[in-house]
Amino acid sequence: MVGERKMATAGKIAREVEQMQTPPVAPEAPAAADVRSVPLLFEESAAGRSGADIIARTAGDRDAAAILGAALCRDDIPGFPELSEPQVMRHFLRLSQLNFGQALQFYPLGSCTMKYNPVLNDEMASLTGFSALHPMTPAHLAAGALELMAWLEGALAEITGMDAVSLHPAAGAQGELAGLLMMRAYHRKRGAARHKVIIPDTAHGTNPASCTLAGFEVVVARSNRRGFLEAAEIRRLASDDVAALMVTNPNTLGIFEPEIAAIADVLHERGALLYLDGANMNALLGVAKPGHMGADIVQLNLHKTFSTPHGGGGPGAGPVAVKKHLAPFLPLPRLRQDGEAWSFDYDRPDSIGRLRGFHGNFGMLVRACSFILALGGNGLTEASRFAILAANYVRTRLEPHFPSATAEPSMHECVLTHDLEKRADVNTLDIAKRLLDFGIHPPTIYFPLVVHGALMIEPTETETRETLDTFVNAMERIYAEALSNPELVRTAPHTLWLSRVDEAHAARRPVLRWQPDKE
Amino acid sequence: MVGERKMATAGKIAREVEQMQTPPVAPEAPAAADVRSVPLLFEESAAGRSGADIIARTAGDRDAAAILGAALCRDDIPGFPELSEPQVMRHFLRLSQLNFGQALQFYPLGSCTMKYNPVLNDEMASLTGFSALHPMTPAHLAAGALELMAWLEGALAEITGMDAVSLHPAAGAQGELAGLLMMRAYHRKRGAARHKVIIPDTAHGTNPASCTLAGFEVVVARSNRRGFLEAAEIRRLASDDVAALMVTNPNTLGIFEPEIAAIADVLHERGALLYLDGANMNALLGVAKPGHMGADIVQLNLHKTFSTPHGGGGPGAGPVAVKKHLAPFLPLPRLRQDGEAWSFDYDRPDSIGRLRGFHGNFGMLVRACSFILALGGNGLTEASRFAILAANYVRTRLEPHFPSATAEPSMHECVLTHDLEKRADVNTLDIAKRLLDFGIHPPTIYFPLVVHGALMIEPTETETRETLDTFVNAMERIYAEALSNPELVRTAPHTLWLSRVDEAHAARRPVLRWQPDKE
Amino acid sequence: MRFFPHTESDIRAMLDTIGARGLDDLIAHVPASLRASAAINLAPGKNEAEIVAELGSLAARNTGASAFASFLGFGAYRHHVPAAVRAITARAEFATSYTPYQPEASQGTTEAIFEFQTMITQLTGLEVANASMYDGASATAEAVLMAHRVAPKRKRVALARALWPDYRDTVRTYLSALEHLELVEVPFDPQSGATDLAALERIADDRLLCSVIGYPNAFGIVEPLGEAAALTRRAGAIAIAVTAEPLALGLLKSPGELGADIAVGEGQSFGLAPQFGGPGVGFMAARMAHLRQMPGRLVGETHDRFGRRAWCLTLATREQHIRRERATSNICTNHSLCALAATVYLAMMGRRGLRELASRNVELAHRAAATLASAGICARFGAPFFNEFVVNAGDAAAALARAERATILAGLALDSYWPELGGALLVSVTEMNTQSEFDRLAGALAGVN
Amino acid sequence: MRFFPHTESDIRAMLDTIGARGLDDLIAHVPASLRASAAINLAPGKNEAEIVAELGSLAARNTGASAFASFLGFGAYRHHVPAAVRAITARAEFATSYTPYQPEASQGTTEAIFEFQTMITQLTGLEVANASMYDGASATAEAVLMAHRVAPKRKRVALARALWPDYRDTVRTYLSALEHLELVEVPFDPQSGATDLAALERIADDRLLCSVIGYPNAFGIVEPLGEAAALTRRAGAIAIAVTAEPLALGLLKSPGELGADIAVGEGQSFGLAPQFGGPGVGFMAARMAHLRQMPGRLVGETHDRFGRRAWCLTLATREQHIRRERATSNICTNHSLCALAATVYLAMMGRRGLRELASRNVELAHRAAATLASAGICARFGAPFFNEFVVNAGDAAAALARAERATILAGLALDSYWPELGGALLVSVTEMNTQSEFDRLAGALAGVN
Ligand SMILES: Cc1ncc(COP(=O)(O)O)c(C=O)c1O
Ligand SMILES: Cc1ncc(COP(=O)(O)O)c(C=O)c1O
Repeated sequence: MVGERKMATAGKIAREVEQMQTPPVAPEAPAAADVRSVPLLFEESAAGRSGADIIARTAGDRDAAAILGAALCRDDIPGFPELSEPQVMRHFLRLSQLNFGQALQFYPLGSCTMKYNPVLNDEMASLTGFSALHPMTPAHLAAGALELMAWLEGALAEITGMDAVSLHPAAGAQGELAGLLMMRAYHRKRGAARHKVIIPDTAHGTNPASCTLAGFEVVVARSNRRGFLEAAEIRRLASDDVAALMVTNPNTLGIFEPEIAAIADVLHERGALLYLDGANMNALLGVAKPGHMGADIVQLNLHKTFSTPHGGGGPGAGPVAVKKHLAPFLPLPRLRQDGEAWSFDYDRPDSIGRLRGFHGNFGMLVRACSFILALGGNGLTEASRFAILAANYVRTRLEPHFPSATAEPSMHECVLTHDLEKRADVNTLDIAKRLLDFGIHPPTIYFPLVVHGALMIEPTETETRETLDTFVNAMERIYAEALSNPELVRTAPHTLWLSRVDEAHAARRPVLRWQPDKE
Repeated sequence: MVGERKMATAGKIAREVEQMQTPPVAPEAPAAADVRSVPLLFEESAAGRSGADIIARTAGDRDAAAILGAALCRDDIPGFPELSEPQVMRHFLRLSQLNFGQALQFYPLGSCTMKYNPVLNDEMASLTGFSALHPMTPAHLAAGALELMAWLEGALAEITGMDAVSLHPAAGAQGELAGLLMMRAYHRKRGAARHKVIIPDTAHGTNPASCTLAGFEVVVARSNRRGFLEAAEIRRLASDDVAALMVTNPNTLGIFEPEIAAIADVLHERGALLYLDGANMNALLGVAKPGHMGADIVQLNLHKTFSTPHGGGGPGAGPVAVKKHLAPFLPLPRLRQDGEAWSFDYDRPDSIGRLRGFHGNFGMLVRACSFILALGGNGLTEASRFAILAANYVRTRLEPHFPSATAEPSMHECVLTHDLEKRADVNTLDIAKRLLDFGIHPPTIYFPLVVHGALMIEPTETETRETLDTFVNAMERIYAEALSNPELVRTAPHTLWLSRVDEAHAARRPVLRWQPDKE
Repeated sequence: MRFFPHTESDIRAMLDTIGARGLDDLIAHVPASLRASAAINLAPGKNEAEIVAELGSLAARNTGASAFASFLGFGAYRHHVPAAVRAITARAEFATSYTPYQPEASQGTTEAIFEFQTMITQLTGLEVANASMYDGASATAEAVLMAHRVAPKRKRVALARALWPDYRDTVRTYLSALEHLELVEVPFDPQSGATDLAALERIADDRLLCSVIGYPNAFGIVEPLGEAAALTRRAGAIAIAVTAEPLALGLLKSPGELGADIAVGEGQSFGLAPQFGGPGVGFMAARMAHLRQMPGRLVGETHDRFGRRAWCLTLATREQHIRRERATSNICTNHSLCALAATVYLAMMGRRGLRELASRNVELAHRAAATLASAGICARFGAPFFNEFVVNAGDAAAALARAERATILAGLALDSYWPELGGALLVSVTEMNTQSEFDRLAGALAGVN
Repeated sequence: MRFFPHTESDIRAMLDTIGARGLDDLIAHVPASLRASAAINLAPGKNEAEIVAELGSLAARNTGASAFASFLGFGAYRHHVPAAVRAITARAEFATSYTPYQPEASQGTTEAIFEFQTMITQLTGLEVANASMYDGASATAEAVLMAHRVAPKRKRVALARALWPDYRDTVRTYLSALEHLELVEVPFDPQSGATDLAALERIADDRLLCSVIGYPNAFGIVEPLGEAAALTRRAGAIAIAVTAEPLALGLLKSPGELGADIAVGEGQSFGLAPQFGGPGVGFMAARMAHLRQMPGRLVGETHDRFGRRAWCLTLATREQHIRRERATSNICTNHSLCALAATVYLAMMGRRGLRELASRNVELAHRAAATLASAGICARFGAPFFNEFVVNAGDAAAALARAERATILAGLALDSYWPELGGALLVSVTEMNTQSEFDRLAGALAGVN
């Protein structure tokens, strides 16, 4: 009977969407825009206001300018903000309400794993013992932090089936760079520099970009019609100058690379390595370990699989995990245990060195620990299964109007296409913008590049079936609108305070800062 | 030049308001409503969901029902919510966005002192040493909390010019009750029970309600045409059966009671007391101390003058301050100092006793301390002067269309009227609702009762001049609209996701809870 | 000052508009004698870092807050507060709004209160609940006043002696002006610790206005509420159940089901930290028949001009701002944000979790009692208890001191509240306590450590 | 599990829709060998209270976080963080959104980043700033790579030896694949502690790609950036200024004004707690002429269909998701929420406050230096410094140990980074330090306590 009630609710939501009033095609700019828009800090400033009360100078102290000499000092910071504390608070609180966020809206942004971010994690990271800890604190006075890092390295090794982990990289792309540089060092150490890295045509943009940065030439492997890599293709490309294959698994079509093990063998026979981009690890928890697929290197995105908040574009963390033979090359510093006590080890001659300051994005590491503790081995395993369930449910329900780009079963995300461009001159961007009118953040669009007009949908394990149904209903509704009233979709969004933003204009005549004279 | 820029900005905002699109008179229900409305928790539930993971029963423990006997236990809580943690978070985060709040919108709610609430205050209250402190903790293990309370009592005594303070009452109205019961005890102690309390016709509703609760009969004093109380009127009413006059100063018209000292003399001659409702203390900081006006009792609203957040309707705190002769009657417990150490004193034979559990709304007391420390003596003094400046600025600017209900100078708030009811059949409620379309929370309306269609405006000291100008421009705009397009105002709001709410309907057929069968 | 936006030129321009020369012109009409002596003699304003240092050191001196294993209860309980509660109550939209007089700008608050009201009726088994009261003690006093409005002819209020002293004192204070009312204390059975039903029966006649019984009572004992309510109602009086540990309502039969007419209590256990005793949140539920006599705010369901569901404050004609001296109560500001905390907490716990947590509390408390008993510290009372119980500690003061030296707050000595309970100690157990703490407690009380 | 909404009936219904019998059907296509060995051997899930206990005890073991008077700096600084910064960055709308690909749903983030970019240009005196980098060290490496794109023919990178070792190592790592580039270290003058301009001049020829100078440098010294930049630019090379203590930019002449072409640095001082070293936020500013070679995201001003001002990501053609292997950088996720924290912090401090705070840091640091000098602990270098300085501590290790016993973290021994600086101690002072701490420090270092 409660079951029924839930069904009823799901139905209700569906009906609501059905019954939504169709917004006018080109509505008058609503007054709401004037009310909700927020002037820039600089425009809200007035001479003499400040949100800070600095401790007054102690009697006898000479003024800083006098100490340093006026020649070294600036007179002023022209145009810098001058607001009271209440103004600053109101400014940013009002700005916040102009954002969609996973905590408030369904946010199925493919490849980004927008799962629920437990608020407890942020509280844990803000414990004084963690947040106020200076990075140069002697190890014996930071024992808890070092132990936490050691524990997390171990947990990630267990989850990925790898031998050693470095928590050093700041994000996935930096994890990639670390991995590629290790690969480079590894081959040189073995006396044979290699200059090429194979990357499938489905790869995320950071993969080729990282290769260039690491001094490798990119060789593109074509995935087959079914959307995955064949061992044959790798065999064809794997020359002696190939250092590695860099592949995402599940790949960016959301499908598991079925020949991954064979591919690993091919590579290893040729003395090449397998780099596995672990950004899609949310499909693999308790399902398959990269280490068992023959991966030599894998980076993880803690801000995806391990729930650290995306923060409007970071900060994240991109730990890199490797097999034994690559461990000596891991970035500095490494953790070392003497008896009970942990400390940092800088004496690693083969290490590629460091890619950033200090010891990694520790604040994010605390959050990931809190998440892993909350789920535990059992919860992590459930997580991937529920994520896969959600993706396949959405895919199946949308199949009639938005067919999958591949016939292969989906893992944690699905990539769909549509025929609305042909049928109604409505493109994927239009669909994405119209979704905003339903209070839903659009999926990733136009990626992977191999799929025309792709809609890449990753619902994650923390969304209810009711929410997925609401999304499906909205998509179907939009499909119908595109045929009955295409202009409505082409000009979306209509119900936000702001209508469609002209991105081309921004690039044509870049205005990248506020300037007084502009006023 | 920055000065100019600020002027420019102020002008800009004014212009923006001018240029606001006039929303359609009776717009279609926008789809936004369907998107922004939030189903009830009960409607989002599904059997088996939970946001809690309870520690599993320890082996060997008997089940609670077995321990207590099934006869004492219920089987279930029918209809109780069943949601996952992410659902709960999304539910309340989305609900929060349906509220206006002082931190986000101008909120000139008269008599409520909606000033900025510093976020630091909440952090201070949440320090483990305060938040986790159990009320039954032995005094020597709660020394910091007791000292904080003692310090606050002293600070409030200094601010009000009174002799003794109790932090016990939970809110202003309970402070009133405490004061009136003390008055009652005081007169009995002196052998002469008195049964009447004089209250001006401008009084806040809690004043008469508290009198009844304290067993007093209310005698209404009429304020004169100019809006204040004359000593003559009090002399006329102050019989030997009159226990006291209960007056708010500044009164609810926002004007200072000029004859307050003479009135106090009249009362004291008659053996009666002066109770001063200190809810409007935000006008008096460093301007005039109730104690010096001859007040015998005054309650303070920490959630008004001292910035503790209003919380959608509390919690607040209503400390009561008295002169020496009333100190013995203060509520229990009192603070006692032995040497350095503070403790609670319950041995006060003349005390009226307690009006609530434990020692007051301590969490709010911490916030008020943080606020008083931040402003200091100088800041508190500035606060009232800036609050008075803002009120008079708004009053002067609005005078042409919204004349003041009184010719007397305003203190921290002003009460305005208008002729739109006669001229355009647009009433004060309509004006209030239309203000919502401008992103402004309406003032207090229809209060004080002595002013027909009153608009009671309290801008407080923390709002910028630009914000006051925006408000004034909106009010003028609405005045014009009422004449040119009255229906637009009568049917406001138009730009919120929800249109005007039918309050009468709610009272006609009260639905005060959700019930399964309703679904 | 960082909170004030007023620049010199702002002040000047505003004064010009008003037509004043200086700020003091604006208060020139306030009698000079008052202004002359109005200076506030307090230290100058401090910045954030200074405030953090000052209040932080005060907080640090409350060593009882964290440095001890605690068994303190007696109306305030130590339960885990989920992070979600803090995250939601910290939302500026909730924290910095006021009483939702303008429903169009307050649907967040009104919908949440409607949910609070609903969950309180579900927990209490009654038909209507209000938007919140200050706390459990004042809610109890308001319940008696409400009963008085329902049955104005009756004069005798029966208060269980096993109620919390704070609650009894608060009722006494609130009623002190109603001299025609008589407070009668109903004793508890010294063996069972439950209210003496025979004693209640003796006064259950047509003079009886209401009975007020703890559920559970101040000793943690699950009172025979059903029988007490039956006796009360048979006499035509109003049965009031008072709950200070509302977690118990997740497991025990609801007061409504047992025949209570009014259920009141303290909601602090639902997502609020102890905070040295406040703010908590009072709740009150009753039968629909008594709706018009209920104090406090009520949120009701309605719709907007386009028929969309909405919520708003309703039935305000009972309240002070409309009814003034004839209002059902003088309450205005209530404890809305605390009610929101409770709403978030209960939503997190949910139908299953709340019952499980209540059960864990019962199980742990009984394990603690067993541990103490096996150390020779025996229970004082025989009746079933929820998560607190009374033991004989011999010299209670000495036992508490021993425990404190072992960094344990062992509980509360009851003799200062009930002289007849010399040597009695109230021990409160929640899910925050562990078996190792029970062992340490037993050792300390038994004096073997 | 509390984060998962899926009920039995949900799972069943969803599987039916898909046409699968069980969850494992959905992964049946994953090779069995992989599935068979995929079990994750970690403890079962914990509830909130258990996690708080576990991580709380780890945090408590970091006694260096709060129990000591600290003089640690060296690229991470202890400044007061206003409560407003925490309140804003905790907003779910900011924290749980991602890169603002959909501007209509991201105006909060895009407008704040636009403000961040603007304030970075104001502080650095340059024309364009990006949306953030990971941190100061990686931003420095990216700056060198950017310079390389601007002047691809030049091969020699001059790194000041007085830069932070982490920064130098990071540059080395990022450049390790570009074997045709040569890293040259520019020594510092042992007397002044400032970079040796003569040495820079010697390599300032047409082979020079760029110079990288700290401002202030790793010793806290205000480098002669103007001269260094002039030398560099005279050679047709690119002058890069690196700032790890950005508070200095509130008081010192801006890098742009002094002739730097690129200014990069670490923004942690602006509203971010030390957090054991991360996350902080890297910033980068440059001249408009070099815009197209800049790495990272950029937010630009534009308008919506109705001409209303709006902001969006722009010039993405430089970035990996468009340009792929020819992108200006591989950076994707940056440190946006940290940039927001800095934006809130700078807005709170403001035009006047930032300068005042910087001045206080200078004044206090010099008072500390004077206090130490009068105790015989003398400064190692002669050049002007901001809020850190180097002293001769004799046996640095012993001095640090003495200080630690007096609950002081006296600073950092520099000899492990610069062997030539035996006995040198870097002492960092902020507005969080007090005169009494200076006195205790002097006592401890001088060994008189
Ligand atoms: C498949 C894939 N690889 C790599 C990345 C790069 O990770 P990050 O953005 O943390 O640098 C992402 C995330 O955008 C991704 O989706
Ligand atoms: C003048 C006046 N007196 C008394 C009160 C009652 O205070 P509280 O709401 O805190 O009970 C108020 C606040 O509403 C008020 O404005």
